[in-house]
Amino acid sequence: MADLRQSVFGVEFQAPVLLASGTCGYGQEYADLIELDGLGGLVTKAVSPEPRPGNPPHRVAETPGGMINAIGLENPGLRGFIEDKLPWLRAHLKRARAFVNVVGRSEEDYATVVAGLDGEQGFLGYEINVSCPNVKGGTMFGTEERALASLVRRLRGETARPLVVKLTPNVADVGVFARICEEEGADGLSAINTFPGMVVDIERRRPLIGNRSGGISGPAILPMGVYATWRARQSCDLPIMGIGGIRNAHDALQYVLAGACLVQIGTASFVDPDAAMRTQRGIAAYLDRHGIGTFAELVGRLDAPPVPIAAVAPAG
Amino acid sequence: MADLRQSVFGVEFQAPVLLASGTCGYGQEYADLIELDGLGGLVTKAVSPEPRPGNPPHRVAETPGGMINAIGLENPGLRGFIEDKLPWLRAHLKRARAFVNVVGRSEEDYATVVAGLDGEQGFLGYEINVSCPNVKGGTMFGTEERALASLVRRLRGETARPLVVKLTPNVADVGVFARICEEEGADGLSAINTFPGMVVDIERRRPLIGNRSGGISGPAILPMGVYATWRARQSCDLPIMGIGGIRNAHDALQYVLAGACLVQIGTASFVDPDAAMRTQRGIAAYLDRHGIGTFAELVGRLDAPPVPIAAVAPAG
Amino acid sequence: MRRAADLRATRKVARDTWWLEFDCPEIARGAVPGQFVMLGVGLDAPGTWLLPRPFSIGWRGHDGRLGFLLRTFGEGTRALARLAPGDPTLLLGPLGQPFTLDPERPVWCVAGGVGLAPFIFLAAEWAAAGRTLHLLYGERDGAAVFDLELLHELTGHDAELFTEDGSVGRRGRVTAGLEPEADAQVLACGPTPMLHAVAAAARVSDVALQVSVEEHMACGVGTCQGCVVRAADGRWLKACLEGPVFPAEALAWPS
Amino acid sequence: MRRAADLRATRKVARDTWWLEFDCPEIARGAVPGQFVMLGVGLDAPGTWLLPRPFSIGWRGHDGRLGFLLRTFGEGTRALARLAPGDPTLLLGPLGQPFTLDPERPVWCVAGGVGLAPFIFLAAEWAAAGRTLHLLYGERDGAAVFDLELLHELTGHDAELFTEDGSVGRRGRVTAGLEPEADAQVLACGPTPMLHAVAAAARVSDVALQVSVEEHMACGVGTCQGCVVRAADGRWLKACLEGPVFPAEALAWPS
Ligand SMILES: Cc1cc2nc3c(=O)[nH]c(=O)nc-3n(C[C@H](O)[C@H](O)[C@H](O)COP(=O)(O)OP(=O)(O)OC[C@H]3O[C@@H](n4cnc5c(N)ncnc54)[C@H](O)[C@@H]3O)c2cc1C
Ligand SMILES: Cc1cc2nc3c(=O)[nH]c(=O)nc-3n(C[C@H](O)[C@H](O)[C@H](O)COP(=O)(O)OP(=O)(O)OC[C@H]3O[C@@H](n4cnc5c(N)ncnc54)[C@H](O)[C@@H]3O)c2cc1C
Ligand SMILES: Cc1cc2nc3c(=O)[nH]c(=O)nc-3n(C[C@H](O)[C@H](O)[C@H](O)COP(=O)(O)O)c2cc1C
Ligand SMILES: Cc1cc2nc3c(=O)[nH]c(=O)nc-3n(C[C@H](O)[C@H](O)[C@H](O)COP(=O)(O)O)c2cc1C
Ligand code: FES
Ligand code: FES
Repeated sequence: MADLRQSVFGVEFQAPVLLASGTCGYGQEYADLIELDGLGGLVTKAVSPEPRPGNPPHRVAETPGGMINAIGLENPGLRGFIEDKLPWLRAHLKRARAFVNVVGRSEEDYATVVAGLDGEQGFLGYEINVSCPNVKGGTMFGTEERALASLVRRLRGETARPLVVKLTPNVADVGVFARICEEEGADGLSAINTFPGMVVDIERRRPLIGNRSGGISGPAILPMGVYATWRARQSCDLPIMGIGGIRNAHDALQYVLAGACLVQIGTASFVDPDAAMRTQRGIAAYLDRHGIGTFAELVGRLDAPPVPIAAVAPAG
Repeated sequence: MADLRQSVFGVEFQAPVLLASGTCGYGQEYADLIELDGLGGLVTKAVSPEPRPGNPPHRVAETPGGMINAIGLENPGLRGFIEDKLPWLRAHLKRARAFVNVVGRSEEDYATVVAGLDGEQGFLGYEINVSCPNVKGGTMFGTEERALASLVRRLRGETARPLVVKLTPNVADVGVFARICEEEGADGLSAINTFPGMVVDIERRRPLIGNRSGGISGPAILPMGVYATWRARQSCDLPIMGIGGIRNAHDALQYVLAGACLVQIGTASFVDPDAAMRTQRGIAAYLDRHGIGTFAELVGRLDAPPVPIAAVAPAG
Repeated sequence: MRRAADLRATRKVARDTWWLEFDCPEIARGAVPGQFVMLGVGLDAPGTWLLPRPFSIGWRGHDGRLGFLLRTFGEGTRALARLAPGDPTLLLGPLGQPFTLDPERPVWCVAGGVGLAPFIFLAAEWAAAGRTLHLLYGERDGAAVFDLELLHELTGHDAELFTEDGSVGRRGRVTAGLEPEADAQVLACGPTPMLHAVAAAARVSDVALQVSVEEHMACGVGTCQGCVVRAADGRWLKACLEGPVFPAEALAWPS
Repeated sequence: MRRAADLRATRKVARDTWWLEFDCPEIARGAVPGQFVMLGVGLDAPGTWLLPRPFSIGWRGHDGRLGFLLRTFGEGTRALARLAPGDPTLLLGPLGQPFTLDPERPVWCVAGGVGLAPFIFLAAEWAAAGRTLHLLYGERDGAAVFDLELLHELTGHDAELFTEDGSVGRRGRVTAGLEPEADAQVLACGPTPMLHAVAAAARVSDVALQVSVEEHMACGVGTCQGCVVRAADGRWLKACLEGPVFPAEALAWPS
C-alpha cells in the first residue's frame, strides 16, 4: 500500500486531501458524517475581524457542471471563532491539519485576524482569501499586484505560521501573482478560488442570487484550476494546494501532476460527503497500480517542458 | 408571433442568434446540415495575414460541462480566405449577417487583415479576437489596457465597417476593457472568449492536448459569460454579442436580460447542429408567452440596479 | 446517514408529479415527520452533474422503504424524475428539525402542492398510533392532485381537497378549510404565499403554527450556509439545520 | 443527416463491449462501409453534458436499423454504454470517406479490437452481393472477443481470430495472418500501433492499403478543425472530412 504521507510547511500531512474553505463549515458540522481526522485536513470558513451577517437568499444555485454561491462570507468574527469554533477543532483534529481562511476589507482587517489568532492552539496556519474587494480601490487584493504584495508583506510580519495565499483566477496570468507571493515571503499557494458568475431567473427577470452575482465552483472549473496550478508551478517554488472541481482521484491527480502537493475538495462534498475520503483511497490505488511507493514522487511529474505564456495562451 | 428583427450596427438582423467563431468553419461546412441563411448570422473562423498550420493533436477533448480546444487558429490566411471562403459567403448568405474573426501577433497583423478585406463584399464587419499573445510583451492584447486601446484605435482608422471587439474573460474587470473599446471607437463587443484550461492525461502523465493548454468553452462557462455581459453593460453603451455556454433559449435569454442584443452559439452546435435554430424558435416562444411584441424590448430588461464591482465581487 | 439506496419503484401520481420508493432502512429507522433527505445521484454517473435536492420524507414502511413525492420544476427535479430502478442514487438523511407535536391536542395539516409530502408521513404515523388528524390539501387544478386512493392506502386518512378552479374538491384556497380549535396545533407546508396566508389566519385565531420552509440548499447539513431564511429578530437561520420546520413566531413575516 | 433516432436494443457482446441498434432509415440508406456517425444524447437531457462521439457504422438492416459496436474507454463511451431504449439520442451521419474497393480484387480486412465494426458492415454487404473477403480479427484476450455467433449471423462470414494470450483463436498479433495476393486490397482499422504494423507489412509485400484512423472529434463535419492527422506531405488532414479512411500512402508514418 503506497505511502500518502508527506512533509509540507514543516509538518507531516498524513494524506494529501483537504476540505476546501466554505464547504466544511468549521469542521464540527461534518463531525457525525465523515471521519475528518482521517483526511489530510480542512480549511475553515472565512474569518473576519467582526461578525458578518452574509447575503440575502438565494445564496446558492446549481449551474451547468457546477454551482454559484454568494454566501457573503457569513462568519462569527474573530472572537466568535476563537470562542465557539476553534475549541472543537483543537479537541477533535489530532492528525488532520487545519487552516484558517482569513478575509478582510483592508490590510488592517487581515492583520487583525492573523495577529488575534496567532497565539491560539488548534490550527496549523492561514489561508488568505484575497478574492475580496479592497475598500480603498474597490478591486480585489488578489487582482492588483501592489495591493497583494503589500498585504502579504504585512501578514508575513504578523506570523511565523504557514502563510498560504489563495489565488484568484480572474487575472491575465496567475504566474505573476504566484511570484509576488513568493517574493513577499508567503509559504504556499492555494489555486484557485471561484470565478465570478451570474444566473438570471428568466421568468422573474432578475438575478437568481440575492447578491446578483456570485462565485462559480465545481467540475466546470476543473481544467481552469489545473491550468492555474501548472502556471503557478512554472512561476515559483512554493508548495501549492490545488483546488477547483475535484470529484475523485482522477481529477485530483491532474492537479498533482500539474504541481500541487495537496488538493482541496469543495463543491463535490455537497454531492457526496465521502468525496474527499474516496479521493484519498483512489490516489493510493493509483500509486499502487503504477508501482509508485510514495505520493511525493508523483507531485509535478508532468512530461511537459515549461513554456512562455504566449505559447500556452488559449488559441481557438 | 413575436418579431425577432432588430437593427444593430446600422443594419437589420432578422434574428438574434449567430454561430460563434471557430465552431462553424466559414459557413460552407455547415451548408447541407442547417439553414444558415435563416439565422441571425455567423462569425467565421479566425483569419490571419498568413496561413497558419495550427497545433498538433489532440486539439479537442471533453471537459466537465464543456470542452477544451487548442486548434491553434489554423486558417488559410487573408488571401486564401478571400479566394476560397469569402465567395461562398457572398453567394449563400442573403439575410444572415457574417462577421470575419480577425487574429494577429501584432497590431500590424490585425491592420493587414482588416485593410485587406475592407474592399471585399460578402460580410458585414469584423470581430477582433484579442485573446492572442502580442509578440512584443507576450501577454494578450485583450488583457493589457494600453495594448488594447492602441489596437482598437489603429483598426478604427482602417475601416468604417462594424468593428466588434471580442473580450477575454481573464481580467480583473471586463468593464474596464469594455470602456476602453468604446472610447477608442469600437462599434460593439463580444463577450466572451474561452477560459485558459488544461487537461492532464493521468495515465500517460502528460497534457492531453498537443498544445498543453487550451480554451475552455461550453455550458461550464455560461454563468461567467452572463456576468461578463452584465458587467460590460454596466460599463459602456456598445451593443453586446453574448457568448459562452448557450445551449437553448433559456441560456440565451439570460444573456439578453443581462444586456446582450445578439447571442452566439459555439460548442452547443457540436452536440446538436440545430441548437442555434432551436434557440431562435425558443426565444420567439418566450416572447409570445410573455406577450412581448418585439425582441428589442427585452434586451437588458433585468430588474437589478447597477452596483460597483466591490458589491458584486464573488463572495464565498 | 449517507446511503447509496436502491430505487425500488417510481410511479406517476399526478401531472409532473412522481412517487418514488427507495430501500433505505438506515434512514427510515430514525426518520420523524417534517425531516428531509438530500436526494442525488452521487459522483459516479458519467456525463452527469447534479447537486442533490432536498425532499421531505413522504412515507416510511416497516420494511425500511422510504417514499418521496417529487414534482418537476427545474433542472434537478427533472433529472431525478427520470431515475429508473438500477440507476445510482445517493441519499443523505434524515435531516433537519421535525414537527414537534403534543399527541393529546388536535392537529391541522395545511398542505399546498407537494407540500403534502411530510403530512403523508405524519398521517400514516398518526394512524398507526390510532390517532387521527385534519388534512387540508390544495392544488391549482384537478390534474395536479395526488392519487387519492394511494393517499388513503398510505395514510389511512382522507384529505379535505381544494382546487383553485374547483375541478375537484372544494373550489378555492386550502386556507378556507382551516377551523382550528383553541388548543389546535396547525402545521403548514407549501408555497410561500400559502404559508403567509396560513400565518395570517393563525395569528387571527391565535393558534400555534409550525411551518416547513423552502430554500435552495447545497449541503443540507449546515456546512455551506446557503439555505438561510430571515428570523423574527432579523438574523439568518439555516433552513437545513434549524429548520426546515420552524414555529411561525421564530420567522420574519411580511406585515 | 441529423436524426433523433430510437435506440432499439443494446446487448453486451464482450468485456466492456456493447452492440447498439437504432432505428434510423435516413442514415442507414446512404451509408457506405468505413463511414461513421456522431452519436450523442443531444441537449435536452437534464443534468447531462456530453459531446457526441464518433462510431463506425457497424451494420445496417434492410428495415433501416443501424448497428454500432461500442467499447467503454473514457467518460463518453461509459455514458453511451448506459443508454437504454427510450433515452434521448441524436445521430449525425453518415459521415466521412468510406473504403473504396474494386469488387473484382481480393479484400483483406485487418481488425483490432472495436476496429472490427466497419468490417462487420463491409462483410455483410459483401455477402449480400455474393462476394467473400478475408476477415482477420485480433483482441488482447478471449474475454474481449466479439460474440462470434452474432458476427456470423450479421455478416455470413467467419473471422480468423487472434488473441495475444492465445486463449481463443491463434496466439499472437492479427498481422501474422496477413498473406495478401499481389492485387489484394488490404483494409485496416484498430489501434495505432496495429496500423503501423499493417502499414509496414503492406510496404514489404507492396500491396494497396487503406486505414481507418482515430482522433478526437468535436463536430464530425469539418467545422471545428479538431480532428487532424499528419499527411505524408506534412500538412494536417481532417479525419472527419478527408478521412477517417485514408490510403496509407497519404499519411505520415513513423519510419
Ligand atoms: C426542506 C425541503 C423539502 C422539500 N420537499 C420537497 C418534496 O417533498 N417534493 C418536491 O417536489 N419538492 C420538494 N422540495 C423542493 C425541491 O427540493 C427542489 O429543490 C425544488 O423544486 C427546486 O429544484 P429544481 O431542481 O426543480 O430547480 P433548480 O433547477 O434547482 O432551480 C432552483 C430554483 O431556481 C430556479 N432557477 C434556477 N435557475 C434558473 C434560471 N436560470 N431561470 C429561472 N429560474 C431558475 C428554479 O426555477 C427553482 O426555482 C423541498 C425543498 C426543501 C427545501
Ligand atoms: C472515425 C472513428 C470511428 C470510431 N469507431 C468506434 C467504434 O466503432 N467503436 C468504439 O467503441 N469506438 C470507436 N471510436 C472511438 C470512440 O469514438 C471514442 O471516442 C473513444 O473511445 C474515446 O471516447 P471516450 O468517451 O471513451 O473517451 P474520452 O473521455 O472522450 O477521452 C478521449 C480520450 O482522451 C482520454 N482522456 C480524456 N481525458 C483524460 C484524462 N483526464 N486523463 C486521461 N485520459 C484522458 C481518454 O482516455 C481517451 O483516450 C471511433 C473513433 C473514430 C474517430
Ligand atoms: C458555498 C461555498 C462557500 C465558499 N466560501 C469560501 C470562503 O469563505 N473562503 C474561500 O477562500 N473560498 C470559499 N469558497 C471557495 C472554495 O473554497 C473553493 O476554492 C472553490 O469552491 C473551488 O473548489 P470546488 O470546485 O472544489 O468547490 C466557497 C465555495 C463554496 C461553494
Ligand atoms: C473549436 C473551437 C474553436 C474556436 N475558434 C475561435 C476562433 O478562431 N476565434 C475566436 O474568437 N473564438 C474561437 N472560439 C471561441 C468561441 O467562438 C466562443 O467564444 C467560445 O467557444 C464560447 O462559446 P461557447 O461556449 O458557446 O462555445 C473557438 C471555440 C471552439 C470550441
Ligand atoms: S444547505 Fe448548506 S447550510 Fe443549509
Ligand atoms: S471533428 Fe470537427 S473538423 Fe473534424
